[in-house]
Amino acid sequence: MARKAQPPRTASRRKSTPARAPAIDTDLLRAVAELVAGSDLTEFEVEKGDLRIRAARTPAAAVANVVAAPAAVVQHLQPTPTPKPAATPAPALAEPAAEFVDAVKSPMVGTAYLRPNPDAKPFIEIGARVSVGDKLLLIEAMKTFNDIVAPKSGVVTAILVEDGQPVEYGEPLLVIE
Amino acid sequence: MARKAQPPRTASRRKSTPARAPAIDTDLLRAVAELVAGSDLTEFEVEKGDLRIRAARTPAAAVANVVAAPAAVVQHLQPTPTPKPAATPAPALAEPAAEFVDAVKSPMVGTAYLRPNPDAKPFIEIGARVSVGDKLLLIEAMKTFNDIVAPKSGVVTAILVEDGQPVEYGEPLLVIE
Amino acid sequence: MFDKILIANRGEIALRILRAAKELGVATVAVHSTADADAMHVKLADESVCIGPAPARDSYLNIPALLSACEITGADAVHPGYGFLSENARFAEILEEHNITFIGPKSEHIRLMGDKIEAKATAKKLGIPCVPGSDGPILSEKDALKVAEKIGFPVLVKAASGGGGRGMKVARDKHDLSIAIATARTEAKAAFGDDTVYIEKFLEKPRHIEIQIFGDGMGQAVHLGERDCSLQRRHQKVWEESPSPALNDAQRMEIGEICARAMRDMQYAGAGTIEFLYENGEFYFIEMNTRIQVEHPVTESITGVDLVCEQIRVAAGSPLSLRQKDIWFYGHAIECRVNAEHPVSFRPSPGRIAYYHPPGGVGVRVDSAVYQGYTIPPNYDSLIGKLIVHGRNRTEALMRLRRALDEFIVDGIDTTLPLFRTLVRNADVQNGIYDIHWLEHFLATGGIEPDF
Amino acid sequence: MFDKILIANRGEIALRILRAAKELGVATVAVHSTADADAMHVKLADESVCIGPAPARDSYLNIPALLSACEITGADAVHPGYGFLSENARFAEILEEHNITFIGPKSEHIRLMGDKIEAKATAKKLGIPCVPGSDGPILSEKDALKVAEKIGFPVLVKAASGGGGRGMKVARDKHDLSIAIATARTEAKAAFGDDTVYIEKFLEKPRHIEIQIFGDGMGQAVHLGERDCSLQRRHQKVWEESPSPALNDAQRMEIGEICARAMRDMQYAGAGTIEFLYENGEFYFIEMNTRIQVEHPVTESITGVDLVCEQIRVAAGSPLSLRQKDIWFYGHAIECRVNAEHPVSFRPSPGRIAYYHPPGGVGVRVDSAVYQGYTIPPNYDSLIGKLIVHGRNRTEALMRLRRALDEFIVDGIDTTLPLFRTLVRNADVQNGIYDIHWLEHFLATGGIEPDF
Repeated sequence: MARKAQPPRTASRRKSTPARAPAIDTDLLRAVAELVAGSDLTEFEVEKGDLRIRAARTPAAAVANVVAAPAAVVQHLQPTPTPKPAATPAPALAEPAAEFVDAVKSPMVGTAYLRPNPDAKPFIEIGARVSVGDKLLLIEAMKTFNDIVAPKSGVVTAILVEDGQPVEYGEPLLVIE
Repeated sequence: MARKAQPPRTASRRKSTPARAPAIDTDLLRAVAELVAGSDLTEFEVEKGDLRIRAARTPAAAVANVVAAPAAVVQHLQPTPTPKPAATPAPALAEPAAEFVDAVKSPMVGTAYLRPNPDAKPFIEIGARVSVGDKLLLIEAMKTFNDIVAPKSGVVTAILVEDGQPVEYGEPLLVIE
Repeated sequence: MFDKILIANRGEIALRILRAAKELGVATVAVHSTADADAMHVKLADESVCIGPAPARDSYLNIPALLSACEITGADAVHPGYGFLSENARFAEILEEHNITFIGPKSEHIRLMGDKIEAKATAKKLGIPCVPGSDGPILSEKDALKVAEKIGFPVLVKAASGGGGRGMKVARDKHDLSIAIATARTEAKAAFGDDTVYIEKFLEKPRHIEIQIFGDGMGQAVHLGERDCSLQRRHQKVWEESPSPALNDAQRMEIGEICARAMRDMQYAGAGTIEFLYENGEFYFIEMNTRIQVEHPVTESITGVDLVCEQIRVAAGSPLSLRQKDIWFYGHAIECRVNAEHPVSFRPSPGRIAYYHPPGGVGVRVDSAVYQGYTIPPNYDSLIGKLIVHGRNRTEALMRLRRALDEFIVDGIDTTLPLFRTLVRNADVQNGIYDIHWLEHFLATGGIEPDF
Repeated sequence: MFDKILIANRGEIALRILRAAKELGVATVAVHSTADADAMHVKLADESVCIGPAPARDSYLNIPALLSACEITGADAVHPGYGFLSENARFAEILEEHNITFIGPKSEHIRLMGDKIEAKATAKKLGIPCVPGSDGPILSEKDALKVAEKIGFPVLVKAASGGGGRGMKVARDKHDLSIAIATARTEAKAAFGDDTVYIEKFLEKPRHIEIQIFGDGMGQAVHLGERDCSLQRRHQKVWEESPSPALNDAQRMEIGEICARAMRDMQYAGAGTIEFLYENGEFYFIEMNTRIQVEHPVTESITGVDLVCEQIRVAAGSPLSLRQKDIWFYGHAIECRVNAEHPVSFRPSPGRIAYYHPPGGVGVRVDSAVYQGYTIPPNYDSLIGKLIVHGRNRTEALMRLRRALDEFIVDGIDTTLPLFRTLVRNADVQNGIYDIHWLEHFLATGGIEPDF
């Protein structure tokens, strides 16, 4: 396994999602996506313990100013991995989220919900066209549900959180293009 | 004063000559000489406490494979400087002696003498022509005077130690070209 | 014991708390602002949550965000460290309402000691020696003069809500007094929204000596000796040591026992520090801090007690792990607070640490959350690490400090290391002859070489 | 006190000596081979002298070069560290002839304890418990059998000049015995040029327990408790701790006092270690090391005594700074020897350290001469640092060790950190149930994850 000189190897221990839920480590996902999107790879696979991530893409022709096709990401995750010592080098991927500069970001810490209630349909789906002010999802914080609305009009090209997923401040939620 | 990231700043505290003699720090001299010789500088000056070093050179024309004119080095040194804490950044100059690959080096730790006895003339002087086996200087170690002889024939172009100067193993003594 | 502790702080104290939790086998949650995403404790924690943008009021002081972070991670306890919300009674109460343990004293004690006048009245009632002065707020100038004449000039006019030296004025005679009261009121109103002031005897050349106490909340309490924090710059402690060069064993045990008894009476829970001015053999209560202090490692070094572990244990309902008779004081410890500041101008120096090499070896402890390549953000205080040395006696500790300071390398930014290299070689410091004004006077004479 | 100490060693012990000298205010001379020009102690020393090329026999073992270095620098004392010339009686004598103090015991004591048979005879005479066996060299097979039958099989045939496990053979019965003697003689002849062998009782599952002693050379001597160094690989200590999980206070004080008394009788000077095998409540003398040991920080941690400073003080003619009644043992300390080796294959891994971050915080000491960017030369041993933790009890020390190991980062080379991360989580280690064979058996089962 490649060593990374810095930041300290212990960085690998970071996980931003709580241990009690079999949640998706979105940082890692994003990092893998970025890795593949920014490369010549057509396929990429990471496996560690219970976790396996595979990313694949159709190579775009090498034309200047053409946006690369978004990378498709598949993730399998079993319930909470056993804690490992800090120094265990997990897949070491630095600087996540940098590529989602245009994403709608969470204005608070809380739990994201994609539906008004568990039985209802999601507010939005990928491909949906939204207008400024449209309700996109809810974030629950301190027993209060806060509406997250569209800051611009466009098409939803990616939803980066799952229903019921805990989110940090500044965490990318979805992309409107 | 410029900081150097590594090796630790404390490196500056190293002095290879003993504190009891007002000896010349030849490492420093050489380093300054090298700095100037390998640069576009025509003049360079270092001052720290009692020590002042000034080096100047006549710029050689920029012709490939022409050896730069040797840098002239002047040094003034008062008796032993007061010990300073390790972190005091003295003129920080790395990797001395690397340029004297062809110099005659000391095969042992000891004290170098340029004359057979204090009243005699030196064995050699700059510009002297020497043959293989000619006596160049003496190194006293454990009360024994060891002859240092010329490993090749040529002209002595530099004498890098003073009479009575302590020398380390591998320290350049003089240059025969 | 708790399952998971959320660390509601940043910097070296966040790492300190993380280390204690790890040593107790408790899982940790680091919360951080966007400016602290690369912090060492964030990297080392079991989980981390970004709680807001760089300004502290939107992140480290943001109670709803902290509660949400507890909620999404399932943390069952919060350690507030020092500063930020560590002495916010409301925060402690809100956590309690959410069934999350606040690792600290009862909220009523935080509130009580947070009010300077209430705190002094309580201290007095508990038998802790106080600076003579008005027993409460000064209501009129006449009233003020009566008090001042009784305790004798010079006197100090202080804002009830003040702190950090603001809202404090010295009056040397009757004439000064009315000006001092008016100025203090104006300053206090502007800074704290409260113009209540009171009067105290002014001490000319006191030392700052504080007593570390620890209570179980059920009537057991011990003291862990004193710390001498007289070397201060702008009311900020710079160098702390224990034992104080000014006290003998009898004095130490006497004031210590007074404090411990007071804490027993209060049924105080957790770590606390009772701060005194000390002059001519007398102690004068200043305030009580109801939290862990920056300088706690000094006490840990001479007692062998891990104060942060003890805070966690007591908050989890365990009894104190020690009785007064088991606490001894061995040797001498000194702490230097190394700041990312220019050593002469004290201008903050945030930025990237190009090379970092902490000292090691016998008797040397470094509490620092920085590492090579880390960028110190400009948003918070400038403390980058604490160097703590321990020796068998004060001389050994001083010599050890000197050699450790000479090994310590932090390149790429300015630090106050040259200040400490100067102080450790100063005769007054070596002789322990200093008061709370000494350092300011010394700095005014300009004896620090920035590259030392 | 000395004016200037020349440090005749390299690596972490050279830095350890330098630190002690600095704390005593004594100037230092670092000597080094060409391979060690960038060593940390060379950078930190007041003066440095290159004494020869990389091979140790031409530099660190080169007595004329060391003497010349003393001469040109004016050093008036030499600290030999451990290894190299530290137990070379001739070197001590030569220094004495040149009016340079050897910081160590009298040369006659070095010589006495350097000969295994002489050492054992002396120990016996001084009342130190020894392994039953032949009282001297075995002269014939018949002689050998008589001894073996008296002490009972199994027995161990050992070369008088042996060391590091070479020239040692176990005989489980009469038949084995003659083979063992012949093999040991052949090996010893080849390795040490001396085929003298002797016989001892073979212990099946002993622990390695050693007593740290200190004498003033004039009949005063103290002991500083024991170290349990049973966790060994190929006769190299890997993990050392004090107190031993196997001893109680009465046993500790009894064996300690036996050793201290012996040293008083010998008029031993300086630091020394008396090594024992320990089985079924009995101690059996192995050898005495007449120098500072790698694992001395364990003793420093629980006693608060700086052993290297004490060596220098005593060599300079000062009396011991402590009496037996002033020495107490507080808490528990553990040392891990971190090597630049692959944690599974133990293949040495010299090279450049790309990132280095030592652990910090309460109760953690790191003795290491490496730094980020340093290149470990391939010419010497692979020890790159010692991590020593101290806690109020063994559990606290183990938890602290675990958290410190998890913080320790050495990138760019292989290290044995993963081995220690595994050991600290092992139930036998946690319970203190191990003997000198435990680690070899454990390693044979292949439980180490190289990336742990």
